[in-house]
Order: sequence, then structure tokens, then C-alpha cells
Amino acid sequence: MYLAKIYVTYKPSILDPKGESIKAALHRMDYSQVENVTMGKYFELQLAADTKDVDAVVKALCDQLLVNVNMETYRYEIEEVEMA
Amino acid sequence: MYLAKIYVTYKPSILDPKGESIKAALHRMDYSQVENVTMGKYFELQLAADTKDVDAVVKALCDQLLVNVNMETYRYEIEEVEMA
Amino acid sequence: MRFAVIVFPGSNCDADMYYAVQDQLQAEVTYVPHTATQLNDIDAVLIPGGFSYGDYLRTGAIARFAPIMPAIIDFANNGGLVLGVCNGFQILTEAGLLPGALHENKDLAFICKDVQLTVANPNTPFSNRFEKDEVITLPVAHGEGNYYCDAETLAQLEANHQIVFRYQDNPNGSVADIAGICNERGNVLGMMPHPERAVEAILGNTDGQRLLSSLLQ
Amino acid sequence: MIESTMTEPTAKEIQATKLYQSWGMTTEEYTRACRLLDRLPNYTETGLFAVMWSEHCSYKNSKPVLKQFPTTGPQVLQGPGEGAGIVDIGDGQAVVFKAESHNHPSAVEPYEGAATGVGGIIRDIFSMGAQPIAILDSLRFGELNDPRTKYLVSEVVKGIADYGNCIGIPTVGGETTFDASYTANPLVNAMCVGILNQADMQVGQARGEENSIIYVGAKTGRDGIHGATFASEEFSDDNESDRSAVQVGDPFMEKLLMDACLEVIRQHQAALVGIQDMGAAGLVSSSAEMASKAGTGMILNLDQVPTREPNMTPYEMMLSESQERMLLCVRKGYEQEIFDVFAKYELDAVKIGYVTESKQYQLYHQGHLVTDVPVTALVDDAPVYEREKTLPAHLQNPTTTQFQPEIQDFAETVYQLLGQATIASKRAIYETYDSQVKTNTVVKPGGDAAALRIRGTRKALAMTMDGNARYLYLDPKVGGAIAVSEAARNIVATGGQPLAITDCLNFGNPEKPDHFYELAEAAAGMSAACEMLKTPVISGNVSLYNETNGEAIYPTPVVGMVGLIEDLEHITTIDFKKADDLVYVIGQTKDDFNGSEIQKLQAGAISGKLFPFDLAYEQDIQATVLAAIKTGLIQSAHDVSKGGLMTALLESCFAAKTELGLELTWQHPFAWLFAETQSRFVVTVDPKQRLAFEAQVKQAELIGHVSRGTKVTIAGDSQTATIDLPKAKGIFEGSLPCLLK
Ligand SMILES: Nc1ncnc2c1ncn2[C@@H]1O[C@H](COP(=O)(O)OP(=O)(O)O)[C@@H](O)[C@H]1O
Ligand SMILES: [Mg+2]
Repeated sequence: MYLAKIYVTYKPSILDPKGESIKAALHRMDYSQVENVTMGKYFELQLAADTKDVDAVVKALCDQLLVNVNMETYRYEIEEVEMA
Repeated sequence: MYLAKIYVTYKPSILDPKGESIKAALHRMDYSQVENVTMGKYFELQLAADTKDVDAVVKALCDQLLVNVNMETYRYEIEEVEMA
Repeated sequence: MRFAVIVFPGSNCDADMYYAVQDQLQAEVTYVPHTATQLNDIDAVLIPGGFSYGDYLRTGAIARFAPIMPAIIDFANNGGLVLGVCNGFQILTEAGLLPGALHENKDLAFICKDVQLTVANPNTPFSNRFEKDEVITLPVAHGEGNYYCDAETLAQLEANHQIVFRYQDNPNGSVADIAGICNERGNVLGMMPHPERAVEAILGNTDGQRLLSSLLQ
Repeated sequence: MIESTMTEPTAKEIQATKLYQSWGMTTEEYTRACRLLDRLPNYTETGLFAVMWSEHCSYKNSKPVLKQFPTTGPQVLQGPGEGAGIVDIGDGQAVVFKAESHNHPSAVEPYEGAATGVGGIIRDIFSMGAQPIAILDSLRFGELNDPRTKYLVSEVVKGIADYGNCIGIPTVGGETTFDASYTANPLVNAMCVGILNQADMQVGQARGEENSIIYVGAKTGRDGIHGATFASEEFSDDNESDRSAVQVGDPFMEKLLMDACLEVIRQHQAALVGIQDMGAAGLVSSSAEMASKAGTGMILNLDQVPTREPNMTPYEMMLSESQERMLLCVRKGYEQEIFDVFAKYELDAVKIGYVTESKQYQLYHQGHLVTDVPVTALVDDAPVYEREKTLPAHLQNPTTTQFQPEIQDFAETVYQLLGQATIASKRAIYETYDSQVKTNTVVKPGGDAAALRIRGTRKALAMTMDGNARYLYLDPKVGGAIAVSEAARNIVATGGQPLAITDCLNFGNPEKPDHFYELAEAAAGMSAACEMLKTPVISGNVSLYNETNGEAIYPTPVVGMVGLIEDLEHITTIDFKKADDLVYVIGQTKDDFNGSEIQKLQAGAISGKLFPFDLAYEQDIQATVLAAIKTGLIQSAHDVSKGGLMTALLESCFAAKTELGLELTWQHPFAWLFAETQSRFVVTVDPKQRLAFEAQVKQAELIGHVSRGTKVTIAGDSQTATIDLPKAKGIFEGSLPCLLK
């Protein structure tokens, strides 16, 4: 089986209101060390062991569905794992 | 400067309607290879270079703010990076 | 003139749109389910508000793959009138029929209230009953109405007069106070405010009636 | 032979270790269950008894109290006992409503707790065959000076907003108050209102031997097992996986479930025998109640239950409180017809058992009979307790005099009062709710009751949730009567005839005599008011044990009321309409300051006795106001409640669509403008109708007129005051957002 881990974040040019609000909250809690926060999405997909060309599949479904390429960028990692 | 990458996911026993609805969509799009989907959160935090005990700080702010420990689990990685 | 109201799982302003057309415009209207693959005898497509498929991934992201979407895209490309309101706007951007994207409101909260809009372009099939720069009032009800596009796209929108409505007092952080835009050809409009909620005096406002009835011309 | 799985304690071990106690069951109750079975119950059975005999399911402590509520009337089609109550509104239509509390889940996990509270109450309404048309929410939090409370407010509100907005049912009203007694025990009560064609009326019954029991909706997980008794330790990481996982709401799933169930109810009447939601105590409570109401038995095969997690035990499946699930009883041979409907919505629908004539409740798991108990033992034979009551200590020597506010600078006091969290505008909350979806909301949040038109008729429904617990703390009986009366006043001010109420009785531990006293007295006061106002109790819910470290909340019954507006013309709102309209107070003003907002502001706490409350006078005032509205004599109407007359007057100024002020003459002491005397309304009247109005409404006192401009001026015998409206409105609107930051 394959496990794909996909990380989606806003493009740098986009204001990330959630990240900003979390940073402000952390500062109120005296975590002034925190200089920047971004919040994105993290997907874990399990793909069947017999999936062909996993990399292409994951890339395709990111581009088509999981990610809005107008606003977001992504990266991913694919591991082969034992059946659960 | 430090960069903390934090991955937050639902605990296994918690219903994940988001993951389910994305899986159903992928199946409708003929990605039947995809056997399971979970959708979580992905944070990137930049912490000041002079932060003491970064690991403890990141853990604390996860437990206190970023993560809802009733429902979510998390893992994180910390890297030392050059100033942007 | 025959209108279609598209119904996705999770659409929840479909009936409002239907009643607005049937009872206030007194025009013919029919529901078209997401599972349909054709739009027969339809003169205008209305994509209503709601939370299609729960909007759990991104607003409109899953709906754009519904079986009906290719037919809507064809219809639009052939010059058919398409109006997307709220979730409908989000679906139109996800489907690439309109540029840009909608993301969470800058204050991160859902907002339901009346807002004032200026009519930036009265020369579209959707706004021809308004005057240029006229101020109208319509309700908004959304959590993700913060319109984003890059600078280049914005310049194009401005140059082609594709910005149809702008907020007077921007409630959600949208670029250039954008409340509604159309495509280059002018036959597809997406807007966050809800004209179908403002078609009866008893509900407090009839500016939406003027918007919808402009489609009849 | 009744079996237990290997890993579960045996019946003997349960008896010896008293395991049942950790599920909230006393030894006497356990012994009672053994007696009813004539043997020791096994692990699963003990669990079923524990949860079915909990207060939440059995009302064992509150039954004697609830008995006194009036529950009948010519308008009542269905009183308490079903998913929700039903009231006739003519033309073959009915209104269905119920309120429910989700206090404990919201204290632990505010977002999901509040969201699933909304989801649960919506299922109660559509399971009766009604189309849900509106949601209301009544919220109580601690004072807004601690970060945890701010967090609770924002998460609870977001939970309600996200659920209602997504499913597309407008949230049209409610109330939000703040008092220290709720700091550790916030109250989250939600109400849903639906409209029913009487022909579609449903009951949750499982009749007819061999008819099928069909499970529909979300899969079962280990969520909220023993929801009623879960303790915070069970949230530690180690044993999280085996029980009490937080319930997560899925409004998208619920919308599909609602649409599918309503389609079955309307279009497959021949197939459907009964339908019930799976709420508290999940599968066991819904199925056993359906059998009990029909006087039947039931056999369920748990291997058929759709589960989300592997290896769930019968105990876990039966007690799970996973959301968005319904149970149907379907005539034998008609199952496929029903499966097809749910398939269209891509929902699970599975036959999990059938009705028997044996009156036994029997569960099979992996080929073994794991439960075999009489249905009546679970549902009807729960113990009933007559609890003791004693007068609470704080009521033993109350000061009989009324608090007298000290007012140096009148305008300054007004500004201060408007900034109090409980008085200030709740716009920051209700604007996050979609109050308009479905385009029926004629009167939106921010006024008295909300009003929704009934499409295709001239009628509308007015609805509200109310309850001022400060009065109950000082006098539970009078306070209980006031809670009902205040709700009715809000309906009347909107132009509606009050029809009936639903309630959430939020109280402390009933085993403590002083808290039971509060519950019993409050119910007595509510009953008296319901009798007088002819608004029977048609549904409701009880939430006891709202205490932390021995400190209970204020006794807090919340009243949800619906009224019928006979003609859209009668809909009246609080906003002043035009300059020169005459301003009247209807109802006498006295120096009622005990329990008031001004007492809280100036003394820091409420105390003292309440004046007696005259229900006959209240009824008369309400009838007079409604009659005047229907005659068309009234431009605006607003009931006088928290913060007194001054607050009511200013709210009507703030709500005006154009810039309007007031010129008032006040013959009483100025402080009385803050008195919270009951049974009062502020109305405005067109000067042209002055004579007609004064002839009809004898209890009205003319206090001034609406003016153009931005000021309220008040002239008295020896005093004057001026209030700057933009400043006042700024405080009124700005306080809550600022306090929540
Ligand atoms: N939690 C809430 N949800 C929805 N509406 C609310 C809420 N809290 C307050 N409101 C709105 O604000 C109005 C005024 O609240 P409140 O001052 O408590 O009214 P009243 O004293 O008349 O009951 C309510 O009638 C309601 O419309
Ligand atoms: Mg009121």
C-alpha cells in the first residue's frame, strides 16, 4: 500500500487570515518568539498497493481537486507501507 | 531562525467528515485506488533564532493552542534555517 | 424564457432562487439535479448558494466535478446566461468559468447582513436595470467570500469592465472590494450577495428583484 | 443462554466489583434491574440499564416535577413524549417544536458540543414529519473577563453557526447572557421549529410483527459512549480509543438525511410504520422506545449495524452517540422501496432487525444472544425518585426591601448599563448565523421574537427563547412564572398569539434538597404562568447536575415559545417608525430593583426578594397589547425586560431605519427608568390614532414622542437628562466585540 502525505499552503502573496489570527493569539499568550505562522492543509491518502504510477496519480489529483492552484501550492511525499 | 512544521490530524476514533467527503469525490472522479483520505492541518511557524528550548516551546503552544487534544494528535519537526 | 436552478447535494438556497423566479419574475423555472448531464431548453442557468458537498475541502471544489458541470461549461461557452450566487460564485471560479478564487473572510467569521454595493458595470445582462454607480442593498451570507486574484488578473478585470458590483464597505477582505464579476464575454456572473433574498417587500428589500428581472430582457 | 464476550467482565464480576457505579448506576438500581430480570444482567445488559435509567433518558428525578405542567389544550396535537410537540395552526398545518440542552458536551468540547446540539434538535423535528424552518439558541456563559469564557463563547457560537448555516436552516433568534455561576458550566440550549402537514404526522413506533427495523445515516463509532456520565479523565490519551470519543457533527450528512427522511415520510407512507432519531443513548434508546410505544418486542442483529471502527462490542454499538443517524420501522416487504430512497442520497440504509410480539428486547452479536430483557424493564420500569426539598440558604433571610440605585449622572449610568455584556447588542453573535436562508424570515434577530411567514398563506409564526435566571435565583417560583411570561411578551410584541412552550430545565444536582427545591418551585411557577397564558408545555428537556466543585448554576429554566401571527399585517417590530409618533408605556412601573441589571452593576451582585408577580395582570396587559396591534393602532412595540424602560426605549431608537430620537417626560424618580417591573411594553402610536388608542388601551401612560435627531431628552419634575444617541449606540454595538477580543 502507498501512503501519500500532501502539504498545501497558501501562495506567499496571499494574506492568510488564519495564520495571522493564530500569530496574534500566540503573541497574546506571550509566545513572542513566534515570528510568523501559516496554516495550511495536510492530507494523508492511502492508495492501493497495485496503483500504477503513484506519483503521477497523486500529482493529478492534487492539481484537479485537492489544491486550488490559483491560491495554493503543495508538495507531497509518497511512502510504501505495510497493510494496516 | 527555526522553522517548525506541525502536522495535526484527528485521532483515529473521531469522525472525519471532511476526509470522507473528499474520498467520495475522488471515487466519483475514478480515483478508485484511493482507499482512505484524512484531512488535517499543517502549520509552519517561524521562531526567533534566540528562542531557548525550541522543542519545549513548540510542544507547549501545540498543546495550548494549535491542537485540540480532545480530538486531535500531532507531530512536528524543527529545523534551523537561515534568515529569509 | 426558461430558467434552470442547479441542485447539488448541500445546495440550500435552491428553493429561494426557484421561488424568486417563479413567484416574482413569473418566469418558467425548473430544478436540474447535479446528476443530470444535459441542459435541455434552458435559457439561463442559476447556481444557488449553499454548501455543496459540505464545502469541506474548499468551497465549490467538489461540485465542479459533478456530472452536470460539463453541460454548464458548454452552455456558458456558447454564450448562455449563467448566474452563480454565493456558493454558485465559488463553484464558477473553481470550474474556471470565472477567474480568481474565494477564500475565508478576513475576520474568519460567517457574516449575514445587508451590505451596500455600487454598480460598477450596468452594461451586462445581469445589471442593465441599474444605473452606473448606483448604490443598491443586498444581503450577504457567507464565510468564504474573500475574493482573490493576482494583480495581472485584476488589471484585466478592470480593463474589460468585468467588475460588476463592488462593496461600499468591504465586509470580507475581497481584492478591490469585489462583490461580483463577470467573464470577458459578459454572459457569466458570479456574486457573493444574494439577489434572490431581496425580491419581496415583506422581506425588507427588492433590489434583488431588479437584478434578476434584468435577465428577462 | 445470554453470553458475554471473553474480555468483558462476567455478570458475577460486575456484581462483585460494582462496575455499574462507574456508569452512574446505584446499587439499589442495579438490584432493581436484577429483580426485573430475575437474574444478573451481563455486561451489555448492565450498560443498557445504566444508560436507559439515567436522568437524561428516564427523567427519574424530574418526573414528579414535570407532572404538574399543563400539557393539553385545544390546539395541542401532540404533547410531551414524542420527539417533539405539535400544535395546530389551522388549514391542516401544524407547528412542531422542541428545545434541547447540550451543556456538558459543550463545556468539554464547545465547538462540536454546540454543533451536535443543533444537529440533534433538528433530527427531533424532522423525525415528526416536519420541515425544519428555524433554529434558536439560548446561551449562558461566565463573565467575559476570563480567556476560557471568551474561548467558549467563540467556539460555541461558531459551532452553532457552522451547523445551521451549512444545513440551510436559518438561526433566527435566541438569547445570550453572562453570569459568574456559568463559568464552569456554560449552558447551550437549542430549539428547532418545523412546519408539518398534519397528514404527514409521524410517531416513533415499531408496530407489526416481522416489520423491519432499518438503520439509516452515518456509521456508528465509539463517540460519546455514556455521554451522560463521561468524565474528563476519560479524555486522557491512553484510553481515548475505547470510549467517549468526542461526537463530531456532519451537517452535510444531516441535510441529506433530513431530505431523504422527509421524502420517505411524504412519498412512502404505505411503507413507513415509524421513525425516530438516535439521540442520547443512541441505538438502545431509540429502538427500545419505539418498541415500548407500540407494546412490542424487537430482535436486532448487531452484525448488521454499520460501524466506522473495527471490533466494536455490543455495548459500544448500543450506547454510541454517533450523530446523524435515524431508525425506521418499515412494513415487511417494502424495504427495497425505502433502501432506494436512501441510495439516491448516497446514505447507508440497512435492515438490522425486526419487530416481535414477545415484548422482549433481544440483541444478537456474532451468532450469540447477548441481550434478552423485557422492553418495559428498560423503558418504563426505571425508578422514580421523590427528592427532598429544603429552602436554599440564600433564600432564608432575604432582605425584603428593594435595592435603591444611586444615580449621580443619569446619562453616564445609561452608557455604563448599555455596555454590560448581558445588555449590549448580540449582533456579533447573530450576524454569524444565516438568519435569512429559505427567505421566510420577516423579523430578523435583534428585536423581540423572530417572525417567519408561512409561504402560501397570510400567516406567520413568532418564536423566541427566554429566561432570566437572576429572578429565579432570588425566587424560583416567581422567576419561573416570569420566564414564561417574558417569552409570551416577546411573542405578543411581535403580533403573535402565544400557542405553547417547550423548555430546557437547567438546574443543579437534584439529590441536594436545596437544588431540588429550586427545580420544583420553578416548575410550579412556570405551570401557573402556562395555565394563565394558555400556553401548555408540549415538549422539553431536563439538564440536571450542572455544578462544578459543589457550586451550582443559577436555576435556569429556558422557555422556548411559538406564537401564531394570524395575518402578515399584524407583524410588529421594535424600531421607532417616524417622528412625532407618541410613546406609551403599557403597564405600571414600580421600584423593582432586586435582581436587576442596575443592581448587578452598582452592587456587584444581585440580592433581595422579588415583589409578588400578578399573573392575571400580566395576562390582561398582553391581551390588551395584542388586541391593539391587531386593530392597527400600534407602530412599534417592544417588551420591557433586562435593563428596564430606558434600555427598551434606546433599543427602539437604535433599531430605527432613520435617525430618530425621543422627547420624554418622566414623572417618577429617574432611577425607575432602570426598574425591571414585569408586565410592561413600550409602544408608539401615530398621533392621528391617539384617541382611538387611548380609548382602547386604558393601562397606557403617555411618556413622550419620537423626535427627529440624535438625542433622547428626559424632563422630570426636578431633573432633566440628555442622552447622546450616536454615543449610546456605539457603546451598545461595540461592547460585545470588544469584550470578546
Ligand atoms: N444567541 C443568540 N442567537 C440568536 N439571536 C440572538 C442571540 N442572542 C441574542 N439574540 C437576538 O438579540 C435579541 C435581543 O436579545 P435580548 O436583549 O436578550 O432580548 P430579550 O430581552 O427581548 O429576550 C433577541 O431577541 C435575538 O433576536
Ligand atoms: Mg424582548
